[in-house]
Amino acid sequence: MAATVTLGVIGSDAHVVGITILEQALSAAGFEVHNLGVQTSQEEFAESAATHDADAVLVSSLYGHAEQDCRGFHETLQEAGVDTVTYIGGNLAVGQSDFEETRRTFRDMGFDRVFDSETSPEEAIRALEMDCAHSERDTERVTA
Amino acid sequence: MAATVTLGVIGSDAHVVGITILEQALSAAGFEVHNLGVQTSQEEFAESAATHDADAVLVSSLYGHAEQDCRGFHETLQEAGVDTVTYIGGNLAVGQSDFEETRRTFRDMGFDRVFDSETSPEEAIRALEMDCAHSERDTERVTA
Amino acid sequence: MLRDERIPAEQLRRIDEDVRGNWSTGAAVDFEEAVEFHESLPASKRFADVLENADRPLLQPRAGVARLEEQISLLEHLQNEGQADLLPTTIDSYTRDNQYEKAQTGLEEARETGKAALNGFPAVNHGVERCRELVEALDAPIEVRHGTPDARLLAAITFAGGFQSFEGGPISYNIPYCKENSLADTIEHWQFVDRLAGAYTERGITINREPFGPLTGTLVPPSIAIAVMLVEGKLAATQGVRSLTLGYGQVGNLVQDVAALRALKKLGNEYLPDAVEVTTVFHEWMGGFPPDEARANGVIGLGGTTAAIAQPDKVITKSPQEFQGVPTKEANAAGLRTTRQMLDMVREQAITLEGVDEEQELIERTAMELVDTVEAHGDGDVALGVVDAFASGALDVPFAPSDAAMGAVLPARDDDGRVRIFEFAELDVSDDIKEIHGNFLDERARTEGRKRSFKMVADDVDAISDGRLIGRPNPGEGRQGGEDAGAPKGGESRAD
Amino acid sequence: MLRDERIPAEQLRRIDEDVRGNWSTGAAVDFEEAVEFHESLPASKRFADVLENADRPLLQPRAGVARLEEQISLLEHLQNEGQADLLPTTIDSYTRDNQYEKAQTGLEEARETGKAALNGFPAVNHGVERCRELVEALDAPIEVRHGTPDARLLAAITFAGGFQSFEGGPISYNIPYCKENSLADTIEHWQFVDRLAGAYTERGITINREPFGPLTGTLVPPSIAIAVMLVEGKLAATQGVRSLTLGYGQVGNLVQDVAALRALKKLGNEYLPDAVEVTTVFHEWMGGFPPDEARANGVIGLGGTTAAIAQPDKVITKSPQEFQGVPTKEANAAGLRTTRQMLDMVREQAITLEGVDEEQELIERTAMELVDTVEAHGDGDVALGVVDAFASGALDVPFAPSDAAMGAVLPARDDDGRVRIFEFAELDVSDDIKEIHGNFLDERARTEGRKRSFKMVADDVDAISDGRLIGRPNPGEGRQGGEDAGAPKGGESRAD
Repeated sequence: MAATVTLGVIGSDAHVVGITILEQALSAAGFEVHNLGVQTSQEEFAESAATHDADAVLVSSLYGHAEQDCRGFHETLQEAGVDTVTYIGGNLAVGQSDFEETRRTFRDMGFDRVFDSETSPEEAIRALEMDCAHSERDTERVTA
Repeated sequence: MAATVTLGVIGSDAHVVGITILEQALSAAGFEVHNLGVQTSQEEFAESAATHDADAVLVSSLYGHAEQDCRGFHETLQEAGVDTVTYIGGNLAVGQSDFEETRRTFRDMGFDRVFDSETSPEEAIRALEMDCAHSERDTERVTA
Repeated sequence: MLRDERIPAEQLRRIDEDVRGNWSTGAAVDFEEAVEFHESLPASKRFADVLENADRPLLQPRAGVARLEEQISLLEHLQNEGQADLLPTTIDSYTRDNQYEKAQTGLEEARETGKAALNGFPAVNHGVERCRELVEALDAPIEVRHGTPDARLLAAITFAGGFQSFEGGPISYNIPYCKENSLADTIEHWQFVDRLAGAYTERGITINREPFGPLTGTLVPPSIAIAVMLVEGKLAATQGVRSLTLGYGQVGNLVQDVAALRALKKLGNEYLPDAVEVTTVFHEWMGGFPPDEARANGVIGLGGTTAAIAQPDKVITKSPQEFQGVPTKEANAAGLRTTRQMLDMVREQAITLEGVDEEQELIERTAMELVDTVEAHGDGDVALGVVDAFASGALDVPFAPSDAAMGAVLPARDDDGRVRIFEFAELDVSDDIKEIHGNFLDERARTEGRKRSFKMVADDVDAISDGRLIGRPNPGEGRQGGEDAGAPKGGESRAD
Repeated sequence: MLRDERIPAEQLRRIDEDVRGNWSTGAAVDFEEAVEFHESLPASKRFADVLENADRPLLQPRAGVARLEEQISLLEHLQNEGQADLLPTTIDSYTRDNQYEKAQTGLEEARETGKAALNGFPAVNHGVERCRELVEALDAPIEVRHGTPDARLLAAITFAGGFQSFEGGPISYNIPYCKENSLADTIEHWQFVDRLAGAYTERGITINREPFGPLTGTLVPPSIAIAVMLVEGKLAATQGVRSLTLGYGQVGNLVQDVAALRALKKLGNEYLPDAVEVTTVFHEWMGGFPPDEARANGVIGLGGTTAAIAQPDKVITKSPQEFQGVPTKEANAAGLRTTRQMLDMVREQAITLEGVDEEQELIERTAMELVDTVEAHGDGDVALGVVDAFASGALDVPFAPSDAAMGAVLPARDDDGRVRIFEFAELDVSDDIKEIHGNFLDERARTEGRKRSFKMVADDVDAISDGRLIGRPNPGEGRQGGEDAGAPKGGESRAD
């Protein structure tokens, strides 16, 4: 069974190139992809993930306001009954701050993996394959 | 009668382009030109001017050491019996100092005219035509 | 109902009054009085005349700050130290979203604190009189540059304020700039803008209009960009616009860029009504810049070279600080001077590149197929055709954030670095054109020893900011690292 | 008596001992031990191998300071931050004049005060061991660049010191650099240098030799530069040099520069013995630079474009601070990166310029006529022929300060900006070539509505530093002034 991924650029951010390339890469790698595009609200992420029973939610942000846009993100997912793996990637902070610090911030907010803007689609795919295979196995075990 | 001009780059300076162009311009304007080329000593200027009975001596310097190279220049000319109009032009001081100050310095050293590196050959020719015509008239009057 | 037809006088008046009611400064707009103001301006500020009569490409930067005095001194710097031929006034983001109250707050904050609370000049909030102060303070003509899907009030105020050139259009300021605006709405809004420009034009005040050619700014195939320019030009001409500057964003391949600029000018003249004076504008590289001013100067230099060979009517310059966002005024002027030096050294050389004619032919044929599909989708009506062709993907723009476009077409460079179409999706071009593109991309795939894949697309998007043109899988033949290593990539850029 | 013949072993030894006695550090030179040192160096420091096996143009800056530690850190910066492929060590002026005592004073002063008391690295004073420390400290191969008419001791010490590339030659380091040295003397001195390089080469240590192509650096007609390169190459080959990098300085016209670099490579391969591996080096613009870093970046960008199209084996880069003299290490690295960016964006584009073949044919024909006249003047002996041809003006270099040359030939640009010969003086080329040049210059004169005159020459010398290529009488069609106004012109530049 192909894993299902919900994808989008959060907030008022209109950077579409990265997410387009990611969508192509995920589709080519066999994922079922729901790309919400740019300027996606927290609620839209939650609704799509719930509707399509997503295995992972991938959030992209490139304009530097990710922290603000993601406040309460995991609560919004929970309220919609979504409890998937969550990733975030991009230019997550304004300025050239230390990325390890940025990573901690977003891990503390509940994201399972945090990527910088240098991350290739392949790295994201490898991570998804690991995390989703794992969760699928879990699922299988539970339903077995 | 065509005025005679002695021309050269003083000191250890090897910048030849400006003086080559000046030589061409003076010849085209009808002057008799003796171009001593680069790296010309004070003595060589004096000797040439004396030998050819020059009406003017034009000194060029582009490497910034003109003041040093020209110390005692007019005494050297006098010793050789040369008492012509003298011009100096080029990059006469290292750095972006005020050109009026530089001009005063070289006027005080005895040069009749002082030009910056922006000066066109035409300006030098106009000045020469004025100064040499004048000195020729003087000569005529005296010999009359 | 949406049609490509001229807005009737009565309807124009009604919309105008309506629109001017959206913000207090709208009340000061008086068409007759504005015409008089324009007539009082010297010839040197008549944008269309200056542009259309130039004997060499004119240079124009981008620049906009919140306060009037600041904007004047910024433009003075670009005019005097940058030797810009044409000046810009870039509008802030709040105004682009028609959020005039937020713009007002930002403007007041900027006035109180002196800080940059807005990323551009809020011309609506400044109003007619202060726009005129700006126009009067500078020697060169000034264009309004923005990115506003609904620019009706902005146009009403800036036209009355003395500006004689206005960037944008219903496709080019919708598809690359926003997500949810419908094309039918933006076409109607821009019909008003163009009709207003037409009304001034009929009174002898030519308002130059400039569709935004670079679109998403990221590897847009020239044929797509040109098709959009032609269609937008047509919509504007219908409303009475008589001075159109069609745009094109550099892709970085000399032959393709020269061919595209020629195709743009040729098709513009052929496709648009004879009454329209067509000029072209070349945008220096709109994609991601290297995070290094020295390397950025190389990118700008290539823009200058291209402009010198292609000789567009206008060049929009970039600055060496492009990577970090808004440049200092010094860096902005430096970008102008680097471009000027290159342009003036190369433009008299009469350089002819082999292969331009073939590339131009391919671009023209593809662009006209796309224009034809638009007309077919609208049953001969371009306005209807645009909406429908975009909805179906028959016309599409790569990396388009807008829901009004499929955004499914994908570009990749071929082995010479020319931008080809890797994924046509529903793009309505003939099979032989698809085959040509496919063959070019196969050639590259063979050179690189890999299959054609979206990976090429991803690699190409980052290539120039990484220091090369083509996203080869093994760029590291040479020495790598150095100052750039570890710095963030500049792969994505914001349009305008 | 002077002949183009290999120096016999006995004579070589005698001169060598003699020359090494000129300064104390000469005593430490031991040929056998030096061969061993070279053998110990890794492949990445074998200059000829690295250059001859590169698959793209390699970049090299100019740089030299007095102290060893300073020179190491300067070169490390250019290697790491500038991503230079090949490194330089530029020698100071006192050493160029063989004034080792003055160089010693300068070096000691630099060591004591930390100030820049010398304008380069006094390699003779540093001696063999410290040269080796330098070679060992860097990863890339290093060339000795100087301007020394009598470079025998410098060669003996730097070859023993581990350097495997050495710029200069009897014509190219005499005619543009000094006034009174006789050509017969400099040929004899360089025969020694080349023979020494040959001796290392025979032991498996290839010493790369690089005649200085730009000559006076000011509008040198390509045919003249190429003729000098061929003749110097021939003299070096006779002494056993097997790796020759022939040089050419950018004139700024793309077609002519590409044609000249191709002609240089082709004639080099045809004229020089098969045993010689011929490579080419392209010098970015050696004339006056604009007094403005932004504009200088435009000039550097054009150099990068030219290199990308012509694909020489090596490029010597300029810095944006060229106008003010010696650049900071940061500016030097910036010039490298601007060139690199341009080169890597353009070199895969497979650009073909129309008209290159015709221009190349003209350059080749003229250059070979000049080589033929040299051989004729020497009755088949190139060494004798060089002296005589220069004395008579049959071979001549514009703006040559040396008394050994007539210096009467004058260049001017034609209507496309290509460098033509305005005044042939005694230059021995056939009438039909003179007519071709004359016609091109007449075409320009017609365009400018003035007679051909030396005024064109003067205007052309200043043109690039004034922001254009061709010295038109009315450059001010466009906006002028701004930051450049009032700043001194950079019309004249010093070679190397």
